[in-house]
Amino acid sequence: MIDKTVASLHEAVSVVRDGDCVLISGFGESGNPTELVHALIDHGARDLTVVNNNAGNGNVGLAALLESGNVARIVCSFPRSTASHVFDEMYKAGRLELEVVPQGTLAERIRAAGAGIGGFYSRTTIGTPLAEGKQRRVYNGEEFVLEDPLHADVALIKAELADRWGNLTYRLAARNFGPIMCTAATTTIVQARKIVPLGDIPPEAVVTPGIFVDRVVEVPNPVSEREMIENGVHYLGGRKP
Amino acid sequence: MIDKTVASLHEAVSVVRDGDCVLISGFGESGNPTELVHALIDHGARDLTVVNNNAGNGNVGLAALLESGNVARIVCSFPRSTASHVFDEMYKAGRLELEVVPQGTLAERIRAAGAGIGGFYSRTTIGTPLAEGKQRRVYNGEEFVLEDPLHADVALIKAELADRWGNLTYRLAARNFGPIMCTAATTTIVQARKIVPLGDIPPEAVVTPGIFVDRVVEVPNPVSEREMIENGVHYLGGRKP
Amino acid sequence: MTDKLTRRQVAWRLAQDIQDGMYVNLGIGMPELVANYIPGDREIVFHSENGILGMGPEPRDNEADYDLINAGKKPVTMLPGGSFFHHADSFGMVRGGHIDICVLGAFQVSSAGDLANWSTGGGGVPAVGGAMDLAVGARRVFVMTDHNTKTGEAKLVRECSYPLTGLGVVSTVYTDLAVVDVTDRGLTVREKVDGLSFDELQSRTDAELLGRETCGVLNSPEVG
Amino acid sequence: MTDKLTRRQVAWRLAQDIQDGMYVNLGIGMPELVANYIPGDREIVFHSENGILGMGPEPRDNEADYDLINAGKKPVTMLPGGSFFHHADSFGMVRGGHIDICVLGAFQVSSAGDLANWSTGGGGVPAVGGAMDLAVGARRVFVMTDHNTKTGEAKLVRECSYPLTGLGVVSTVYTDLAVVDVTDRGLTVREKVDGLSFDELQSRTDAELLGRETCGVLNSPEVG
Repeated sequence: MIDKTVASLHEAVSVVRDGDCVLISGFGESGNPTELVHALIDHGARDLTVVNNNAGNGNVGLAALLESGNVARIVCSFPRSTASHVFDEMYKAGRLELEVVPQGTLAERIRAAGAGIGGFYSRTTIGTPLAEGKQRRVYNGEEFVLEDPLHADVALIKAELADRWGNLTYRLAARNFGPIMCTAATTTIVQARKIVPLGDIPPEAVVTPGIFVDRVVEVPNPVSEREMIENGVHYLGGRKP
Repeated sequence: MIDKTVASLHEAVSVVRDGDCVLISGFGESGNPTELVHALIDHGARDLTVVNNNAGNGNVGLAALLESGNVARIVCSFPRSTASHVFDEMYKAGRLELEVVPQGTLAERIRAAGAGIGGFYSRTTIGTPLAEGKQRRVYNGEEFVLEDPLHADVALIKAELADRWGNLTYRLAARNFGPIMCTAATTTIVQARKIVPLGDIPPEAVVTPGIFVDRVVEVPNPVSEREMIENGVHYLGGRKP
Repeated sequence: MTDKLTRRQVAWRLAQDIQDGMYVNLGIGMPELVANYIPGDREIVFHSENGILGMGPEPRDNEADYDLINAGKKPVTMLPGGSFFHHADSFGMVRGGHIDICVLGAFQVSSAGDLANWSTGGGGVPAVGGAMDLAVGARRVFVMTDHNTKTGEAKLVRECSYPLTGLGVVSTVYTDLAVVDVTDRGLTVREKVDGLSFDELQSRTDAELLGRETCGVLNSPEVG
Repeated sequence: MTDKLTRRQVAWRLAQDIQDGMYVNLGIGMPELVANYIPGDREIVFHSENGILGMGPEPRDNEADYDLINAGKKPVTMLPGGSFFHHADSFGMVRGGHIDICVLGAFQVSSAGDLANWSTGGGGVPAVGGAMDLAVGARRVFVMTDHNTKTGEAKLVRECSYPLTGLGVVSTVYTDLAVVDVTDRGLTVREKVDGLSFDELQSRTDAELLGRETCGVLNSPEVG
């Protein structure tokens, strides 16, 4: 029998190892797997590469993961924000390697990894400093640059509904990076607001088929990073339970 | 106001011109826009390139379009079937040019065209005659071949529900090539079983966003090619109304 | 000193050039104002690159849902006919040429339509977001900007000195002084504010301006 | 003459090697038989490349729905937990290495695991379908085939003479005479039918066979 549900956040992230590349879903406040990220801090794997559209806010979630010192490198499209002080300080202090990738290229590189594509050509970055050193192709009179797939060891994903096969739906625009990140990691770990019986999600409504998912943990009332930041929460990490 | 609905099949396909490349959705019996294909025969545009997974069955739909003599070239993955006699005879007589593309490569080339990708690398065909002449890339120790996007002038698509913005859903596995073909054509023409009021399709349930769709015609009771073939129907084409 | 347009007036003027039925992406910040001034008889579908088509107006305060935000991470609403999709599909729309108009801000626009809007090239944290994708992907890129920087420097320049976002991508620039089209011959003034001479406009501009004989008056009503 | 297995017995034997929880694609034709012989305590998710995960058994005649067909274009049913997706996503699953096992037929399999199953190289209409995608994409390719052609020619060969479907892609071959693993050293017999000597099996095989000392008995019950 297939049962991808696990009982605890701790168990869910226990597979993460030192040196892993970790995809983290979310855009702004929507779709961040904050509980999984906090569990990863507690788990303590070090020397991580993390991939997210941004670089964290306040001192919670991804920002807290950076602050834990367990991240060596971050790949993102837009690390700056009004509350990205953790990233800003670490980057300026040279304690964090940064790879800036245009948002669409980032998404397509993740999708390519999941779909067995060994590179693709995009017009994005042509004429810009970010195209330097990239292989070119002219097709149909237009110039393109070669981009590599972005494979990961682990993906941490926030979803709305899940079932024991790992089928997922997402809430509103919280879908963002979730479906593609699920496909691109060796182990995909999901926190879902609700785990429903198999068959409750109609086959037409499944957004991420369970084939891309390895572990699902139910987090019925996920925290709001925005509210935590407003309330001055500083996640320092707990101990392994 | 946006209203992509058109009143007749004839009006829907009137945009097709001689020499166009036409994507036709469907796989086996599911998802074939048979009424649109018949309207295209009546419309009479010549020297077409058609793209479909297969090459038609019996003397209806795509097979009838081939038989009309209006197709110069077909791109597909599997032209052979027990009822592909129209294709078989024309191909053997040298009256039809054939490009055989592996099914996954065909799908990905269509998707690439819609997504602004100027080529991608795939391991599919490595070591086979279909890789001959293709540019290579070694990535991560594995060999890949370069595949081009497959752009089209027109796509003929069968959907289940549509609204006036062109948002679409598909029925069961009839989804197959529909969503990607909608993205890859200059003009996407859809026959939907039912046109519903705007807002009836929940935003999470939209499979093809209307941005990819240009014309929608309602065909409430689409024919079954299988039943037509069983009944010996031979579509010879009518006149323009 | 000639009256410049307010930012809201620039947004109003730009909005008049968005035709009924278009798919439009509004960049973060000043471009977001454009949504307020679409003529009432036009139905526009707004795209947000995080995965939304059919965005409606801001929600009332107590109805904000932070799973429904735009690219600027502000709460929005959905219109009937809207849809959600993932990031790869969303940027497929962008790169694939399905977005009719993208409105972006700019540090500099060159005579050839080159756009620089993501970095002033100094130190600091590099951050690009979706600007480069939108710049190459949208069928037309409208730039909305002050004509000059706060310190008086020209933003319409012969060559961009800042790192580029995209090469030859800009169609039209809407400033507080003029509407300027990027044409094969260079920057052509379509409209300028009343009372501003062509020479004065040129003096505020580094790039050579064309259209001295043909340009009209840039009218924009008082808008709130 | 030793008793060969029936096709159903080969399907049964292969089915025993599919582990609980695996994602499996069954090729068109003979491989489809495998679904009937999965041990009852194993939950397998069947993939069909036209865009289905979670296929169930054939429908009863009056319940066939031709919008719900498998890659062989035959009506199927859906199990709870199934899902639909488009062709690019479906082959993304395939190429991306998400399918645990694909079962294919073959004209020839070489000592190196090369597979030829789409063309005998003569005239006729070329047709490839999804075989090349499945061959390179599935984590393991199981081949299900008669050991010899109807005219007695070997299908396990030193080098394929027919055009290849994939290079070094086959993991294991299940024939009516033997189960043969493709290993770094070559084709290694894991099991052969009772009463068939290793020499007899080798004489029916073009490729050199290994495993003379270690191979076991290929048992498959009478199955209907």
